Amino acid sequence: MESKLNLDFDLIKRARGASKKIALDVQDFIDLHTTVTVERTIVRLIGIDGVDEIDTPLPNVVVEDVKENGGIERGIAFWLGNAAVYTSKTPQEIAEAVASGEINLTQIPMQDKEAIKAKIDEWAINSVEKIRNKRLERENTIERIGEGEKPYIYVIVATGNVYEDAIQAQAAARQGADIIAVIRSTAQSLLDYVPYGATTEGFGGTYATQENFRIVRKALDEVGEEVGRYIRLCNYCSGLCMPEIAAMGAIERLDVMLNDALYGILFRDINMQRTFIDQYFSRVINGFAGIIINTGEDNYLTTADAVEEAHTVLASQFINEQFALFAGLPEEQMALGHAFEMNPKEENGFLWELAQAQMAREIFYISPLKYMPPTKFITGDIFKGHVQNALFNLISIWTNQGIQLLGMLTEAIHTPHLHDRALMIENAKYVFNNCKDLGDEIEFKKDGIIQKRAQKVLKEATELIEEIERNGMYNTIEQGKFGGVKRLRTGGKGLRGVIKKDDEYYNPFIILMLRRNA
Amino acid sequence: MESKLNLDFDLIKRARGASKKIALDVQDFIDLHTTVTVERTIVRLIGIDGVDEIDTPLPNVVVEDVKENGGIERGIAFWLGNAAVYTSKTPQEIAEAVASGEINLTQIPMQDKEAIKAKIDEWAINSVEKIRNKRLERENTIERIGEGEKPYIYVIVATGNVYEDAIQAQAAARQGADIIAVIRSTAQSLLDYVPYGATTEGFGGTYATQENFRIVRKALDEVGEEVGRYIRLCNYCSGLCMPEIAAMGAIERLDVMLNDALYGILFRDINMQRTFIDQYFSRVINGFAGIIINTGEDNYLTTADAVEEAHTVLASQFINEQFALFAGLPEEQMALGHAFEMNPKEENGFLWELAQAQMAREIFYISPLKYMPPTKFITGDIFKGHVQNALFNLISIWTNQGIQLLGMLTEAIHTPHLHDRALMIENAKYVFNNCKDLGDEIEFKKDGIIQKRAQKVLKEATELIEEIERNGMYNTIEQGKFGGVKRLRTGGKGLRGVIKKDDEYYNPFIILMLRRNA
Amino acid sequence: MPAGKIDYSKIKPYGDTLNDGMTQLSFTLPIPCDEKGIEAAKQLAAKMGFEEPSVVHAKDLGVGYTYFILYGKCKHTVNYEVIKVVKVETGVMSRKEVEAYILENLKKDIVILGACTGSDAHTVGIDAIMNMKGYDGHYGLERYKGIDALNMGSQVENEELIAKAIELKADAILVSQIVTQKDVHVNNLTNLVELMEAEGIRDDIILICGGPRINHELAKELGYDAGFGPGTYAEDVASFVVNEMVARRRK
Amino acid sequence: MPAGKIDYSKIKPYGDTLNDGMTQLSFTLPIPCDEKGIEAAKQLAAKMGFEEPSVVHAKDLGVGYTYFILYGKCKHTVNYEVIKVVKVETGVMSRKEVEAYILENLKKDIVILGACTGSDAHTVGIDAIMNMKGYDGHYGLERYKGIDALNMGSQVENEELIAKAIELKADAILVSQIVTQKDVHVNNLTNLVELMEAEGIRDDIILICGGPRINHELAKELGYDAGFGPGTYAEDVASFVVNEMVARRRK
Ligand code: B12
Ligand code: B12
Ligand SMILES: Cc1ncc(COP(=O)(O)O)c(C=O)c1O
Ligand SMILES: Cc1ncc(COP(=O)(O)O)c(C=O)c1O
Repeated sequence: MESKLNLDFDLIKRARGASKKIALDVQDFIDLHTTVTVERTIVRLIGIDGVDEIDTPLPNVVVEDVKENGGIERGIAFWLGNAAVYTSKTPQEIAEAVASGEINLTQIPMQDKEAIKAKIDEWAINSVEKIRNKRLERENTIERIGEGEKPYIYVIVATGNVYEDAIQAQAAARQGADIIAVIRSTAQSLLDYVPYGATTEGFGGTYATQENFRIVRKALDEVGEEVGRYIRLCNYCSGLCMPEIAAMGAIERLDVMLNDALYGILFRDINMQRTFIDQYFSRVINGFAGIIINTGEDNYLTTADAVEEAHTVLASQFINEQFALFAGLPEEQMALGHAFEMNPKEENGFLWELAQAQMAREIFYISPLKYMPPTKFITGDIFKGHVQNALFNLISIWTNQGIQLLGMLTEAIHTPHLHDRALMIENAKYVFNNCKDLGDEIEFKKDGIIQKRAQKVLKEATELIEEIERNGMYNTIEQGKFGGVKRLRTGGKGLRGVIKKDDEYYNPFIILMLRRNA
Repeated sequence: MESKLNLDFDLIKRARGASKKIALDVQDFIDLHTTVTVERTIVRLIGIDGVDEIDTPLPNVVVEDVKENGGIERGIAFWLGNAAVYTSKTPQEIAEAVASGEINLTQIPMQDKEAIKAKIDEWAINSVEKIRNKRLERENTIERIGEGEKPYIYVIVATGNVYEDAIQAQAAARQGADIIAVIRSTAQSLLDYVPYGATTEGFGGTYATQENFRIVRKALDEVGEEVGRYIRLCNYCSGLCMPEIAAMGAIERLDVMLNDALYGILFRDINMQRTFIDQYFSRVINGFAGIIINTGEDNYLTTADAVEEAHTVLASQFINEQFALFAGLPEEQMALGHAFEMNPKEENGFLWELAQAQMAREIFYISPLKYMPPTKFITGDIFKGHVQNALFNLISIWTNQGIQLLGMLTEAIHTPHLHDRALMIENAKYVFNNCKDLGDEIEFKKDGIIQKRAQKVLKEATELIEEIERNGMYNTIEQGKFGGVKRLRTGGKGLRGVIKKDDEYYNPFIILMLRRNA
Repeated sequence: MPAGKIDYSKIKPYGDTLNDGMTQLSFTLPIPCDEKGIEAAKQLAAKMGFEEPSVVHAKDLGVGYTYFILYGKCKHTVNYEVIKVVKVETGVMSRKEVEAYILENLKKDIVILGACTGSDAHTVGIDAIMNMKGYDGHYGLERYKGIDALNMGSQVENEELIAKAIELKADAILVSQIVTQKDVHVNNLTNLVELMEAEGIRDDIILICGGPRINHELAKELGYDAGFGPGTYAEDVASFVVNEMVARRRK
Repeated sequence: MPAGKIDYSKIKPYGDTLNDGMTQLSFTLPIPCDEKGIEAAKQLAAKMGFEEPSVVHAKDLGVGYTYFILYGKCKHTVNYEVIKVVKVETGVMSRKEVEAYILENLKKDIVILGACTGSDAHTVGIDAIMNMKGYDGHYGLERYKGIDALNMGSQVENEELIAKAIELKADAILVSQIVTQKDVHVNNLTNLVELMEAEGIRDDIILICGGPRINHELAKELGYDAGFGPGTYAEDVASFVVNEMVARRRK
């Protein structure tokens, strides 16, 4: 592909190289550790679900049992395998027995190691096979009924009530949406467990639970058949239960997941060690399940200035790309985030946004980039907001973005109402169709404002990445380079859930999933 | 200037050449005729104003008097001059005497021809000098306080009450408008006289009267000083009183006039012979007074299809340009009309609109093109309408249009409310500033959709013009080539007001005004 | 619908939860843009019956007046169950069906006269109904076999229209009114009925009006036989006319 | 104003003529998109007090519900003359003036603690008030000489905040609440007051809240000393705090 922006491909190469080293550095740390949620994820994948009588999810019960008794360093799989060999119970039965106090996992007599491993692998292969079938189910459905054109139209529902969400999600699909994200209830990301069952009360969103996933998935499958387009379901796999939600999503055939450690670190004050470890496993799962991940770089511009800090977005995308590659997640599933967040008062701001969107497109030319709408400078003036969103939509079709998260005219007021989505979908569809082939038609003046802007951002990003390479990822975050937010390596939530693996630690899923054709 | 559209300059030359012949053909006819309103215009310019006791304007009284008594072929100036030499009265006194029945102009004994001519020329020079001063007043004010940047933001007020209009006009100027058009009351164009005095009751607009012009002019001068921008006032000089309104506007320092015979023919069913004659004199006056004229080609697309009939707009612009040049109206004052009127459902419609706007810009590179908003496809969905207008604004700044008539989100509902204008000005200002230098930055792909569209429209327009050259203007209109509307040469309103001049006919203003430095 | 059962006797606006009442509104008040102005806007919304009215945007309009955008929760409800709408009840036939119906039931060509009356110059609407080429892929009345359609165009005076109707022995008159400011359309339409009554021809002719602000109910009130709004096609009108003619003959 | 005199005891919306009442509104009703639905929308608008309600747009939302855009003429009026707004009455000093005022009148450094509480993670607002760099060219409290400002950031539990206030002997607490769904801000703010009262420290500390849906009136109702909405700068808050401290000392 020829660069319309006259970008320096050597710089891009340098940035990628340095990013790889940065990610590798963190990956070395990751490989030595596990976390409580990683272990709970294994529990879930092995087939344990449900809650105890005081509503604690069984995966938490099981992992806590081992953790309290000092065995978690070996990995939960080992203990479950051991119990299974000894008791011949199914995983679910074992978990229920733990919950009722009947069994104490670390107290069970040690069984033959080979037998334990065989048991674990049997479960794991079974589980992985199920997920693979889900993936095939998706691919076959798309093959059969088709899907929307790119940019996919992505909207959110956020009623707090999963049944109301399901209806609104169907309505949105009929209105023209391709991806429906069910926003989570405020602060679910800070919970160190995943709520259970269908829920009808949330604040600014609906709890991510496996049952809720199922309910909305079903609603979207139905409406997809009706409208003749596969409708993708999206949720959030960030926060303290990152990999568990990935597993739940893989099982329930979600299609898209917000999945980014940096978001949690900066905007939810989650401990960085914890979330990097969690992210790795969650991305392995997402990658294998064919789920597209959305990264959260767009959020930086809600706290930092979009004109001045554009290069931090690009730098973070480069690094996120490498993290994802390590987790076996292909570029096709990497919806790297960026955003249209400049002050609308900026003279020629549109040119700069255009430059940056085109730049992201050219640098990550396989990724279905996730383009985020103006939010910070949307005000109560819904009419102005509608125009801001129109320009945003225009850039998206012009620069061939993959996923268009629609901006809402009521962004400054409330989570979207039913008709807000309809108005915004109408806005996007109009612009996309009316300007369909603009990107093909237009060239940028050599060394003009647009080319120079992109070149400048790329240069600054490369410099920042090389600086991070020198200083390390942790120090960089401690210095507040991303989003202007400073976080300490040992600060934030969830550090206590980080566990150093012992020599015999075993997580069967990583290898199975990385070996994609298992 | 280099063409971004790769337009064929030979075609443009051919189109201009043929248009000149078409206009010349009509001009030959014009030169042999006058009309009742042309004569009334002379009466007004000579200094007669007011109404008789039954509210008939004195210019009508005077011209009727001569017409009924069979002397109008010689031109009203002659009879007034004759009366003045004989009675030593001022023109106003003579008119009042006619109104009271005291004088019958054609009955006054013939005076010395030289003396009559001298009297007429004295009046005319005096009058022309006054208009020239008005023009200088405008130029000086702009020099002193400045003016808005192009595209000028043009909005309409249409309350029906001139005092309410004045307030709304001031509000619009403060909101950021550069040109305020006071829409006329429905069907004023069909009146064969100009109402008198300040008016407070109109339908869908306010009567164009000299007093109303004065009231709004004053309000805009005040607000112009306040906001530090000269605010232009616009009205309509079309219909059965075209040249009279031009004269009134010249005297009251209006700055912009809608002025187009074809509009009246097609959309008001005004007789074509009549209005071509009227148009000529009105353009002579507008040209001399430094008034920018707006032509009405945009209207074609309200009855004809914007995709299929785009070339008729261009053809008409070419012809209108030649008519204007014959009347001594320089290109700087020719705001040729075109419009953004394609169905928003059109795939790539934006590209075609863009192509056409750029094409108009390149062909009429001196003209401050008047770009008209979407109207036909604006619905009651005000939110969608706001986005349609945003795309329209974008093309305007991109292709460097001169005058941007803002589209209204409530176009399908009512004439603009106070806040409708504010919302649309906000829309335009945002887009203009945010996309300021887009035009400079962007090139179009060689032989792409955009270039080809423009080339096609130019080619079709040239062919149409050459066809008109062969068939003549009148036949072309009779065939319904413009706006899909057919009008007969002897049909429509006002034919009775056309008068063949006799050999001694004299209109002192044409020569004085054409000789610009008189 | 699992998310709550709709009580059709008490319908309320819906934002994202049944009966939350969420409504958006905007208006200008002739008062300054400040805290007091915002309070006035809220009080006005409260009078309209909005709970928790919230001014989300206030903008000075440059003349001491202020534009407000508000959201609020509507307290009122509407009983949907008892709503009756006055609408054209005859079904719509296709052009071919209309043509066959005329041949079979009326056994003569019918004459339909159309015009955009008064000072109104908006012909696109009446053209859409009458002209050969029609509108949106639906042919106009001129194309119908068995219908003699004459479109008089724009700015036709009521007197002129009546004279023509008498001259041609029109079976139906179609009047288009687009401009509605100061209710000019109502006055103009009423005036036509009065003139026709004065001429004694009102009952002999099917009288129909149309335009973007016209509906059947309004038309009936004004003394017309039918009224048609936005999105009307020739076949809607033709179907009504031929059905009505047959119905009248039967009487 | 020649176009009509405004009667401030009876303020009405203005479209293009004084007192024309013109208002735009939009809402969704859980009913189908047809003539009957349009009629229901009009009836609802009539209940709100709109004359001549006109549905200019109706759109099916894909779930059997319909979105309506309407215009109507509002019948209600508001008496502007008697409107009183509860607002922060102390004037606003510049940063320099505040600094001088502290030096002169308080003669000690004052301690201000800020946080975005509960599950709310929106720090931009409280940062705008407190952080060194401030907002929109207005420096934040951290930059003020004589003010010891500590911004605890986001998601701070009320208990945590109170503990810190006691530890630092805070003179004022600033609470930011951005998320307002299901009135979570009201609950959260109320809870803080209750906890402070339980601890017996409510009267010792100036308690202030802020956010896009906060205003002084609401804050007072909830038991706060002041409340600040959109567009607040550090100096607004600082001025209030120092004035209030001096006023309390005088008591
Ligand atoms: C095109 C247009 C023009 C063209 C008209 C060209 C022409 N020959 O028709 C031109 C440029 C000349 C024009 C001029 C003016 N216009 Co104009 N115009 C419009 C516009 C953009 C579109 C109207 C249209 O063609 N719609 C498409 C047709 C197909 O729809 P329709 O008319 O509703 O018809 C359908 C139905 O209503 C129905 N129907 C209609 N008539 C009939 C009759 C019968 C018997 C039946 C059965 C059905 C039927 O069937 C049709 C097909 O479904 C509207 C704005 C808008 N977007 O609606 C303004 C608008 C109608 N115009 C307006 C005004 C004020 C004017 C002027 C008076 C302004 C002025 N003061 O100078 C002038 C003067 C004209 C005059 N005296 O009438 C206002 C009217 C405001 C109001 N509510 O009163 C509007 C709404 C714009 C605005 N916001 O100000 N206009
Ligand atoms: C930026 C942003 C975010 C960022 C926040 C980053 C950060 N560290 O702050 C991120 C991306 C993390 C985010 C996340 C979410 N957000 Co958010 N977000 C916004 C956004 C776009 C802008 C807010 C902002 O920064 N405004 C700029 C500041 C300067 O204005 P301000 O906060 O009003 O502050 C001023 C005044 O109010 C006042 N002030 C504020 N606080 C205080 C305190 C005191 C003491 C004083 C004196 C004054 C004062 O002074 C300030 C300066 O003048 C708004 C939409 C919008 N355009 O408003 C949505 C918005 C606030 N978010 C919303 C939601 C729902 C969320 C989520 C909960 C969604 C979810 N379910 O996942 C999440 C989770 C966060 C959480 N639990 O709180 C909703 C809230 C809806 C509602 N009314 O309840 C909004 C309105 C968007 C929407 N339409 O849905 N968000
Ligand atoms: C990557 C990522 N994860 C998660 C979230 C939201 O997460 P939470 O549920 O923590 O609010 C966002 C918000 O935009 C995000 O960008
Ligand atoms: C050239 C021209 N003249 C006049 C008018 C309006 O004239 P009237 O007053 O006849 O409606 C228009 C309307 O757009 C126009 O384009």
